[in-house]
Amino acid sequence: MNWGSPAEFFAMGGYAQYVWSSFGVCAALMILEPILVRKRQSSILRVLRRERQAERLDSQ
Amino acid sequence: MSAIIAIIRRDLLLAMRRKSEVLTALFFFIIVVSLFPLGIGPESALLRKIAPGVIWVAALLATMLGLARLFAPDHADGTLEQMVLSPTPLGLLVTGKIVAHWITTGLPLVLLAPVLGIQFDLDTGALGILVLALLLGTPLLSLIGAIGAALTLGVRGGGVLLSLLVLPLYVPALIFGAGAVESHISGLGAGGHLSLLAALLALAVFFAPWATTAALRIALE
Amino acid sequence: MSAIIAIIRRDLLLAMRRKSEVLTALFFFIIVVSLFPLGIGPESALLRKIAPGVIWVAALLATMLGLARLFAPDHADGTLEQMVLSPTPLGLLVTGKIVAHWITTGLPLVLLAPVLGIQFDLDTGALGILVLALLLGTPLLSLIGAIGAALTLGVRGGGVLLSLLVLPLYVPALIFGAGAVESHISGLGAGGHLSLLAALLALAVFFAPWATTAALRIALE
Amino acid sequence: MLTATGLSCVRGERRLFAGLDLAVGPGEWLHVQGENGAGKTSLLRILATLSPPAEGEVRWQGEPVEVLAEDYRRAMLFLGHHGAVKEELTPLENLTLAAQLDGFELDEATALQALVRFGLRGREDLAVRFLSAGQKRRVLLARLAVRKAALWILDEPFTALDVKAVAMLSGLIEEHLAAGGMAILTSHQSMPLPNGRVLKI
Amino acid sequence: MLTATGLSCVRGERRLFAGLDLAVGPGEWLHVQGENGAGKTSLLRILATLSPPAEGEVRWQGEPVEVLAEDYRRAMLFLGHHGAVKEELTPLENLTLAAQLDGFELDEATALQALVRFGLRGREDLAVRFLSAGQKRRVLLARLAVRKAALWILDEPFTALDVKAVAMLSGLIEEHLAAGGMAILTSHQSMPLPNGRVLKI
Amino acid sequence: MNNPIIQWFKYGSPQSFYPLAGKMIPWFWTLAVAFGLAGLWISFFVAPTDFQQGEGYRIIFIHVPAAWMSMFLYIVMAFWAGIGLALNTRLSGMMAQAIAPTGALMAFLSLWTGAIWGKPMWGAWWVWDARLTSALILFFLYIGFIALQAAIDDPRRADKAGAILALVGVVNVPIIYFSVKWWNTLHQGASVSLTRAPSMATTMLWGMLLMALAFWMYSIAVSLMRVRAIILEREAHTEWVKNLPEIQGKSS
Ligand code: HEM
Ligand SMILES: Nc1ncnc2c1ncn2[C@@H]1O[C@H](COP(=O)(O)OP(=O)(O)OP(=O)(O)O)[C@@H](O)[C@H]1O
Ligand SMILES: Nc1ncnc2c1ncn2[C@@H]1O[C@H](COP(=O)(O)OP(=O)(O)OP(=O)(O)O)[C@@H](O)[C@H]1O
Ligand SMILES: [Mg+2]
Ligand SMILES: [Mg+2]
Repeated sequence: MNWGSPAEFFAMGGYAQYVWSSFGVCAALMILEPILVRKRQSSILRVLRRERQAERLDSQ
Repeated sequence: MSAIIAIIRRDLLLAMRRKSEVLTALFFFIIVVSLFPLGIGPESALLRKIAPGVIWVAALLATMLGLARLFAPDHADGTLEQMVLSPTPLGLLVTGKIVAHWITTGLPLVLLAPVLGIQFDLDTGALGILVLALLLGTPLLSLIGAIGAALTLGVRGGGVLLSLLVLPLYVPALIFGAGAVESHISGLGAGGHLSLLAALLALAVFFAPWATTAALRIALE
Repeated sequence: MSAIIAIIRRDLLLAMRRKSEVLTALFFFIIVVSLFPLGIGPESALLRKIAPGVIWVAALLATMLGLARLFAPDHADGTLEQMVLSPTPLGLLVTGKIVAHWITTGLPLVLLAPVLGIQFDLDTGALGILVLALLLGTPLLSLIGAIGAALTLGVRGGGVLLSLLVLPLYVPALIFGAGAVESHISGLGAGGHLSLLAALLALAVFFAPWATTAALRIALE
Repeated sequence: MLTATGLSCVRGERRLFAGLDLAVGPGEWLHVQGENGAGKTSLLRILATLSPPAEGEVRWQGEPVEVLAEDYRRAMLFLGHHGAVKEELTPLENLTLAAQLDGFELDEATALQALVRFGLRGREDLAVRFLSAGQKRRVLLARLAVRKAALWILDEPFTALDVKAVAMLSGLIEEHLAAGGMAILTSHQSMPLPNGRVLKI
Repeated sequence: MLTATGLSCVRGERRLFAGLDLAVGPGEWLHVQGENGAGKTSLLRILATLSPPAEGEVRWQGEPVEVLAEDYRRAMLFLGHHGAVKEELTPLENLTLAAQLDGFELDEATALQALVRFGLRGREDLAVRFLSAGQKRRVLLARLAVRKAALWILDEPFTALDVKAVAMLSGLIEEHLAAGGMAILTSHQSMPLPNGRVLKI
Repeated sequence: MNNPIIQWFKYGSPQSFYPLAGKMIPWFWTLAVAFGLAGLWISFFVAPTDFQQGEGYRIIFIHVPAAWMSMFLYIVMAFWAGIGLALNTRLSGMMAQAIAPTGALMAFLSLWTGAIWGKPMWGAWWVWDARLTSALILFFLYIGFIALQAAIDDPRRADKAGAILALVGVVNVPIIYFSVKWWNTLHQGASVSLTRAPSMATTMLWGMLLMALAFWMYSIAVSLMRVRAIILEREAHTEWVKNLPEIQGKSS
């Protein structure tokens, strides 16, 4: 174990801004990407469901 | 006034439709800037020295490439004829189109320039001056470019002729723009260069839309 | 074979008719090269150092500007359809068009380069290498560029998208081309760079017409 | 009332027509006829102030059109060989934007109605690029239904249209004339409309 | 003999036609009819191998056209909505170069004769850019007179032509059919030619 | 048509792949998270401080996996594109299209983390080093591919044009890589050179490998999710899509 305390951990031996901005951006983008893909999926699903409903209403 | 806004909205809508056009102008800027180190070599002292010049030349070329499409599509499909025939004064419509052109090509360049400056190892102060100079310079490029675009409209080989006409006119913007950053780096202060740039911009704002309108009328005759 | 010659003759005839197009590509080359001293400043030691890089980047941009018009006019007026339908294999016609493109844009650049090199104070040996490198490099640029031109045919925002696709592929040509002159100047000899350039050219001669033809067929589908 | 006196038109070394007089009053229309290359398009462009005549004068309500400028342009609608439609935009957007350029707001309902009238139902939201030759033409013509103008100048409006569309356009022109409008058309086919006069070039 | 079986065409999400069969033999011609946007141009492009059908097959003399490739292209001449003429070149140059692309040499006398036949006397050396809409079209059609092909596929060949030119083109097609040629045309007007069949889409 | 390989690809039709991908996605997510947590634990708590670079070197644990993935994904993308072009299968084009944005993301991450690492190590955000330059060009190639496909409306045409570009790119990536390397090493006096990490301790190697696995699983999971969305968009009007349970409204 390299770290004496959480503060020391977050300080990263003086390299905090570099280490955390790399890891931070990496994590942010890797969380953002699946969310965006999900949104794309659900929006197309929504359109398809609406069309389906309209079709049903039409045929009634 | 509402006609100006309508035409800006229309051009932005068209730009959104052809999203790739705006984005690729940006990437063109990035790529051209990145090509120079490849041609010249990786020594960072040398690169820092040529950085402002390279970024300005690239901005100039990126603006210029988009110019050909400022009036040409409207000309080709007859919309321009309809604009001339429209009751709204042509000058207003033209101003709107120039503003839209700046928003879609000039502004993104300004926002991106600092990133490229970092690649050439410029410091924060120099980056600030670079952005300021581009903020004054890119509208100037759009305004001057519009005259050239109108003059070469429907002319054979228009695209390249356009650059021939416009590039010499861009020289003052280039000299003062790149000069501002250089003289800041060499400790002389950028004030003089920037105010000259601002004066040129003011001149162009009054003069360019008029000249463009006249040129368009000639092109359509 | 006679079809290749016919299409080269046709494209040269068209180029003669639109004389301004060929000339302005040349002037574009000259102007871009001349902009640099304006953007960077007049120190001749610095200029000599960046000369090969700047000339090559300018050659690259000048070639690229003409690319958009390699297939687009033929596409717009339906001639390309007729070419696909012609009994002559499309690959031959495409090769002919690429050759014509090189004759009208690449060759003039090669001939003009020494003059510009003198402006940057290069010596005779370096000028010779510069011309040799361009002689090998410009056909490569035309060949690679043709692929990009075919891929972006009829696509929205084609012109700038084209440069986005093509410029990264131009990087090896740029590096070896500018590198040849630089390593000659620094006394290392240009042989290695030049033979790599020749190898790339040989590769492209076999590969590019095929890829271009495939892309054209897709564009017309 | 549009009148033109002593018009002549020169292209290159060739004089296409000379000493041409014409007049169109409310409710009347003029059918400009002539062989290919006779100068019909050239004449229409002169009347629309898109190019100046070599000699002669065009007057609108008695005033020269150069003097009237905007007032004449507001009263006139010119549709030429060219599409004047944006291939990237949908028919609906094309129509709305054309209206804005002409200085008026077009609400969506009216625009939709005009498009449906021109048989473009189901294509309102498809980029014009995908439309067939005749459908492109219909998008252009839909402007006739939404913009008010006293004088219509139409260059071969029936090109590429099918039989139904031709009938519909004729109907539209007839309405326009009945409401006191004027029209100047070219077409290589004969048109069964009332109050027409033929001008042979 | 051109035969097509079970052709269908899909554009975007829309099925334009399906299960379409057609056959054209020597001396026969087919008039493809349909509303604007019905899919006539799309069908002609499929028959000319410019785009592949979604389903079905096109055969020439019993062989699939993809297999024949060049042999089919040599036997076929397609003229579409587009000009396929270079605006910068003169009619004469356009004609000669088109011939070279098709792989044969055209001597000047024959080319001139074809142009004169299409009423372009005096315009041989004027850049096409300056010609009127109908004259441009005539330059394109002059190819029909110089290139031998067994099958003509013409998309709205009569657009922009005046009465005289229409008669002349009809005459040309009639000659072609009489000599055992085949033709597939679209047009919104009716055409008085013998041996015709109508295909409604 | 009786070729067994073609049969196999026909079986891999969008219709049968869509539910299959749906089932696989949770597994890959689980694996990605598991490897990721293990990798992060090693990178922050097990791996020792580097005696030269201090704690700053820990960026390596995302930098190198991102760089590897950016190159690997390009090859995978080109592979699918080439299959699509050769065998004319619908799914392959969609796969290529689904991989591209993730590949671009990885290329961006390697650039970003590398640039940030460069500041403390070399004193500059960016130097024109061979590896950096070719990574940048790879990023441009991704962007070009995405832009080209976005600019073409007809999806089938977009697939084919993209495939040609990807294949041309695959031929060029090694050429570009070596040319840049040559350019850089032939040139005397690059003021900074990449300080090679000292021979890596085994723990560091383990950390990197675990992180690389995590990135790999992540890429697969996201690409599968995206390909599902693309399938729905492109096949929106086919019967099988209309009959999907999630559209029939049974599941929602
Ligand atoms: C923007 C800057 C950077 C970029 C684009 C970049 C790109 C890359 C690429 C593409 C690789 C994989 C190469 C391969 O496996 O052959 C890599 C690996 C690596 N990079 Fe970077 N890098 C950057 C900055 C840095 C910095 C600043 C350091 C350390 C001081 C560094 C250290 C490493 C190490 C240790 C490896 C793995 C070594 C190996 O696999 O041989 N990188 N980088
Ligand atoms: N520079 C020039 N030199 C000689 N003749 C010219 C020149 N420019 C145009 N022309 C001629 O002027 C005429 C232009 O005619 P215009 O386009 O007005 O014809 P149109 O009546 O509309 O014909 P169409 O029915 O074919 O549309 C053509 O005959 C053309 O050949
Ligand atoms: N992406 C798309 N989505 C939906 N419909 C499309 C798409 N692309 C084309 N279409 C439709 O396909 C049809 C194309 O028809 P085509 O050009 O073959 O018509 P045509 O019969 O030649 O008509 P015209 O008489 O007007 O020339 C049009 O109805 C058009 O709206
Ligand atoms: Mg006309
Ligand atoms: Mg049609």
